[in-house]
Amino acid sequence: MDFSIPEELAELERQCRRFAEKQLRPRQREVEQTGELAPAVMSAFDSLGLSGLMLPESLGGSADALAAVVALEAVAWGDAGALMALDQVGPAGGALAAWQSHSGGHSYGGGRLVLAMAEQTGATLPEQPPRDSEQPARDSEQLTGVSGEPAGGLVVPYAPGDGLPEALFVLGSTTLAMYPPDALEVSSTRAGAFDACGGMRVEVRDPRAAEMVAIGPSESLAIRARAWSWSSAVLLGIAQASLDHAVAYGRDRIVFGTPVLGHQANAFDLAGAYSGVEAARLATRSAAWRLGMAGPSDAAGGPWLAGLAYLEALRSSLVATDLGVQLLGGHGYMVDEPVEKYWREVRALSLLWGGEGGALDCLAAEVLTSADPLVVPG
Amino acid sequence: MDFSIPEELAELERQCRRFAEKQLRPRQREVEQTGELAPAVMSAFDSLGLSGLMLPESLGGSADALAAVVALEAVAWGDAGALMALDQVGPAGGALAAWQSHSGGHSYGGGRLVLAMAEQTGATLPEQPPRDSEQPARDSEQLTGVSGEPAGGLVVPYAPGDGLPEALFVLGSTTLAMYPPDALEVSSTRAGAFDACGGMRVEVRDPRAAEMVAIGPSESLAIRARAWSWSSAVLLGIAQASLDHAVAYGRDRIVFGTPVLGHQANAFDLAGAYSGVEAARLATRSAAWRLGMAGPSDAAGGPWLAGLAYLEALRSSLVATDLGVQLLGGHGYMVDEPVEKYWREVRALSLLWGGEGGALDCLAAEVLTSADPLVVPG
Amino acid sequence: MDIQIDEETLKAVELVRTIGREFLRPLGLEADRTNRPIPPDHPFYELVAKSGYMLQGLGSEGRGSSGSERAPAGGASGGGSRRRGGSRGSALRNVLVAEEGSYWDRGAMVSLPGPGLGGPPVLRMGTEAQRERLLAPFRQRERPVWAAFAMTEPGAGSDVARITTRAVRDADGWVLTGQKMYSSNSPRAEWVVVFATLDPALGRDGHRAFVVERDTPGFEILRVEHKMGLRAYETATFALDGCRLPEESLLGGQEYYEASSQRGFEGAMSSFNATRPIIAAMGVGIARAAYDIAAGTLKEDFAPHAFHRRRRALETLVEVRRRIEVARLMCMRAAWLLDCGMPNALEASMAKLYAPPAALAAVQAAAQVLGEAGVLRDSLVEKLARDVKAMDIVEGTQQIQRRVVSKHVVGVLGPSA
Amino acid sequence: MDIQIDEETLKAVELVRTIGREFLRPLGLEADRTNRPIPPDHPFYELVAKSGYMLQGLGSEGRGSSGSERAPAGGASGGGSRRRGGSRGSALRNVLVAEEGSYWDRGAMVSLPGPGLGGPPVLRMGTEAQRERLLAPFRQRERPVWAAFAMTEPGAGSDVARITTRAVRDADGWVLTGQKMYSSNSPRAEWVVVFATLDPALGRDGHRAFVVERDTPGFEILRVEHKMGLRAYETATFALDGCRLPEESLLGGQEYYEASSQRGFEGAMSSFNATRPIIAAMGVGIARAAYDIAAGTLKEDFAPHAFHRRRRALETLVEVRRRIEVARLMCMRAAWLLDCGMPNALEASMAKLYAPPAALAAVQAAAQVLGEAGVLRDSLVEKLARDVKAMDIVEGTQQIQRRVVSKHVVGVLGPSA
Repeated sequence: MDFSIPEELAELERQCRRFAEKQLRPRQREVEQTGELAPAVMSAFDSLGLSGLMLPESLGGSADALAAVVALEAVAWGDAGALMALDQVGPAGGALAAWQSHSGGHSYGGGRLVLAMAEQTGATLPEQPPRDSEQPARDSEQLTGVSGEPAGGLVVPYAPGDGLPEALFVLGSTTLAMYPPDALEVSSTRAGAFDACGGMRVEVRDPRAAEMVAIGPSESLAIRARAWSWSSAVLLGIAQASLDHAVAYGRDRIVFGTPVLGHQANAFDLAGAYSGVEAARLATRSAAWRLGMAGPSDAAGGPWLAGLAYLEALRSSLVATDLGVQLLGGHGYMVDEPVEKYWREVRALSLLWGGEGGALDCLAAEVLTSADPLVVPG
Repeated sequence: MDFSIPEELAELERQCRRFAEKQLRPRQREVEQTGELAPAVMSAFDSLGLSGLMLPESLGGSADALAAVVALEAVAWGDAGALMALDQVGPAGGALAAWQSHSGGHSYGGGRLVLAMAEQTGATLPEQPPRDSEQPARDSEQLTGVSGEPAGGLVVPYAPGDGLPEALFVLGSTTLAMYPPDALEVSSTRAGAFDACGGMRVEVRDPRAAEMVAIGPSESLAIRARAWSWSSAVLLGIAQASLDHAVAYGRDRIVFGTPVLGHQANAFDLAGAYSGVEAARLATRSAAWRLGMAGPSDAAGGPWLAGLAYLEALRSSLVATDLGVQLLGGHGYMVDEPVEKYWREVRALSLLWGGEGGALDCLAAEVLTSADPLVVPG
Repeated sequence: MDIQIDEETLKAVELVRTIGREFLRPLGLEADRTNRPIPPDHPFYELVAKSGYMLQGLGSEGRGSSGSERAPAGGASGGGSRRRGGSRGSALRNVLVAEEGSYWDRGAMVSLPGPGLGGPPVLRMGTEAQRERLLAPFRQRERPVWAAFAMTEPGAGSDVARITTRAVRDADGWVLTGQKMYSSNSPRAEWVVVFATLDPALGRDGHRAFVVERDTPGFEILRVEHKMGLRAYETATFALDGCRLPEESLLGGQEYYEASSQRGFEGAMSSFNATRPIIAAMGVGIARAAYDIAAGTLKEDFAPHAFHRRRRALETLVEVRRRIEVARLMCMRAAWLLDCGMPNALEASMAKLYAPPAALAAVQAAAQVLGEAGVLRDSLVEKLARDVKAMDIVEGTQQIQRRVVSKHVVGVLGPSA
Repeated sequence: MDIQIDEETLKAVELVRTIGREFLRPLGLEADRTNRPIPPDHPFYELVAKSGYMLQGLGSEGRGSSGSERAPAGGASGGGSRRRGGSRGSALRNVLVAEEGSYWDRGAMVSLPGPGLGGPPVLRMGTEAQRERLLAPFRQRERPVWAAFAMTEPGAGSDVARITTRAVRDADGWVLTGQKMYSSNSPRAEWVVVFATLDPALGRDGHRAFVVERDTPGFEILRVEHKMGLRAYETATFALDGCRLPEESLLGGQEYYEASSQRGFEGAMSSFNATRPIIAAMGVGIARAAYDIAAGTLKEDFAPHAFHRRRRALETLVEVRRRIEVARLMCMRAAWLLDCGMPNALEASMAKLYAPPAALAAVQAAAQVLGEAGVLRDSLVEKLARDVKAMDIVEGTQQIQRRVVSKHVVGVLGPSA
């Protein structure tokens, strides 16, 4: 048993935190307004090597899920919006790895990867991929639904300057579809929370260009689990930033003759929010460790725990960022304070990649068969 | 617009409260242990005339939903367990009224009425009743499931001394079934929370004895609404009793040098619980007023609002009774204090007559068509 | 008991609905996109002024029809008939109009010309002459006119008793010095009701209310806030740099404050009894807008919802409706009490405690029904979430309301209750 | 990082599982039905004593294998190797054993013979001679032996610093006078660790811990509580009516308290670092029992669940599992820190803050899956709900844990933080 993180990972965390503190945090408002990141920031981010943590070994990465969540949280603490613009692989890491292992021979050029959950796009993927990949996939045509309806609109936090994504993955329960750049069309939009990176609406111009591979349900879950892990880490980074700011503010600011956090009810609320974030962090890291212990279709409960951790991270980050605004009162609503940005970011992030509903769908299908990972069943 | 209750109803409320304070509250532990109610208490209850408020006019009652919720809450404040033993009509009032109007000619002898929701019994009622009532109803045989499985066991808070119920109503979405006493078998059990009245397990001995009438979906909802109203009022009476006790205790008891409720976090929690109960009470009374404005299958939104009020009452009474125990600390867990009884009662009551899930089922079916009762749609 | 809404109120709501659909929503969306308030010379405001809407919220007294009657103790906004359900009561109407306006756009609603939050203190505390003079421009219906209210200071947010803006009396009248913040519409206001203190050491006893007119030398808008949402109107910080005011700028005159020592503070506090239910109702309106979008999706668009997802969405909508309908009842009751001239401070705080968090939860639940589309900056739900958050802050956070409620229910027992 | 549980711990859990299925659950149910604790002469307890289980929770030191080593500052229950994941650490094992025992029956689990909550202070504060003498009966494995712990007083619940039980020293030793309540197993205990004060005016400086043996004149059980649940063991109030104790009854001897002024108080407080994660884990065990019942219903019994009801039940179970698995991680981490000799007060409080309310929510959610059947007194879920509620009270309510957490995160800023 060991709940500590290894020293080399602790060092990576400190590096990421320094980057977040020096390069991201001071410019977060500026970046949000201009939507532009300085080249120096981009190269400093690259030198942290985060993408290597998310890429599979076949692409020269280490696919180190635990290192990824630790690093991502530290960077997101500085500016989650900027992180989303900087991180080209993002939650699609698991999809890329699965694609690699099934399709073979496909390389990755380092560009933007986009992941969509089939059920959120309004698309129905075939239960098994067509045998002949030349034959136009009947069901893939429905992927035009990806872009048509506002309710099914596919929005990705995404730097407009990036141009076309290198690939769009659409994840179904037994199928993973990949759309190459020339099948796609992108248009700029504004993803409310992520003004730092803007937002792109990605549309499928040519649904027949979809390539598909058959994956098992447990592999589909494992791909989702990588996305959950990614989201959890980013949510927790934002939540912690909000709590840290509220603590600093609440220690100094006097209201009714006492610092804001000298009022017991406020201090108790903070204690609850802080514990909630800690619980979610512990679960997120434990799940990532489990993910790292197993292969893509894993039996050790990593994806299952990642899903539970994601729900925990979602709820606790909503609470923490709301409290962050609330403790600042009117100031919390103004763009002069970062807490309003944290508030927006968590709420937007909570809706992406299937959100709470998508997680519940997947987990409900697993719950009766998933073993309690810690105690042998009686 | 008038949010006050009429003076004659306020007088009834005072009478019920006096009865609760003098006859029920002082003996609540004794009654819970012995399961017996003094004859004087029973006749004092009868003289309040509550059953008249729940019976339809065809049976000499006034079916006054608003008066019923006001009176029930006041009595439940004194001892909800005793109320459940005393109130022979209870949540089945709506079912009896509907049965009367459809079957005609059936009289009510003043005995115990039992209401069960079909989906909770494991029984499937026919969508329409069999044309020939002599013909054994195919589907009614499944009502044996009522008693067989623990998960579908039909438990009613019920005084064992009562003997057989006068009728068991089973409510489906388009059918109301009635079982006469000779089709039933009762066995004593202990309904955890309601030690005051014990509990009866009612089993259907002869499923073929079921008589059925066809009702419309909106009538089915209206019958449920009466049960929701009944539950809401009782839940709120218990919740208020718990808050009242916690306030009295928390004003006097010193902890860390200050009264329990002098600690801001406790006082704030209490404020939240108090407001929650107030909100649920307002909704419950408003819904009851609406129910009183309409016939059994009503278009004025009474049943819909009653369902929403029920959800509100459920949640707020769970919060209020948990806080009641929590503010008393270790004392709250001991039977010397009434708050542990309140805690149990609300939790047991929250599972009966379909509980939260049953309400969500019904309301989800209505939500897209129910008009906003207060503002004309745009 | 009778929770039916009277015809006259429904008509007022209907009018707002028309204005809302045609103007408030599109103007509010544009202000959000451009991050600029609706300009004061927008032709829409002319229209509003001419329609008589500026008198909305002032009650019969404010409208000038019964100027000799004084508002009773509990009634901040006139009327004050003890008759239950009295049609002269305007608090109920204000609440439902606020809900409907906010359904379309809460920011644009607040930007509308009229006395705004400055109205209640003038009606409640002002002398007859002050009421006549200050409300006249609104009665004239000639051009859009705004008034404003200023209590909050950079150093004292929720803690109203700690204001430090100084009022010094001399032979010629008064001199005001200090800063006020979070004052809505003040950059375009004809006059602003400013709460100041004779001496911070006096605490609540020192509070006085003044009317500062727009061209007073030393009155200067220092900054307009950049807000997370609600961008259709200006929220400003202004300076009072030795503003010299005439004797008659003291709201209510000297005699008003002689009646009891804390009358100035009480004047400010009692206006909460009218405004808290209104802010709460605005939350309800915003939640209702989010509900309609989510419900619309489920009504029209079956395709992307598998049965169980559709079912879950419907259950989510049930919870949204629960919050909306219960919150509205809380708001209506608080307003009804005010209209009856009955104490409503507890009910006003409970409405304000219940409704905004419920409305926020409702908007977020609606966003979940929409899924990823709820993230878009040009999705209305995304904007509603940013707008509704403010309802849990203005006129007292939920934390402040809990103080009020616990004080009523428990009393003051501890060092910090 | 490594969250796998070692084989030895899993074996200990396995043993409890066997005992639990065969004895704890049936005995616990019977005690609940009859409202009588399991009698001390029950043959099951003989078996437990002979099995060596009474040493469970004492660590290697308590077991007598390395009696010369002193527990380090952070480690209340012995072991204390700084080695990460050190197998000698017993806190982790105690937490998982407590979870498993409570899965079967938390009341029966607590009723088991052994030093109970009296063990940690003896190990931590006691002199070598005291440890030897007091723990010997447990090592002998001859007959069931209980010990107990007493801190709470009728006048001071959560507020431990305010105890008034008086310890007066004279030539012959000590005289203790006062009352203690909520002391588990004290009616059958061989000895009870009693916290008393030299003088209430000294506050925390005056605290001293004593060992009171069962036949001491003046020690008298006044009442056994009637509890909502957890009826398998006795929770008692006892009097210390001028109890004369020998000099050596002072836990740790005089020199222990000379090291720092608040050492007595600290001794009591630091035992929370071991016990809070245990109580939290007991909540997890109870929640897991409720989960298994609800999941079993869904696995076996499809009939009464329409598709959407079944689906909702499955989603409910997801939330139950989330709470169980996250809470368990919180408990394990707090215990692991203790085993490593690292500070864990914050983590222990966070586990105790998170787990019991989560466990209560989990039990209620499971009851909802069962529906009306969950109401029955003879339904296990009904009992589990009553049992689990206590976990949010003993060893500090969630309110107390919030005090601890906010003190760590924010510091002490106000009059009541």
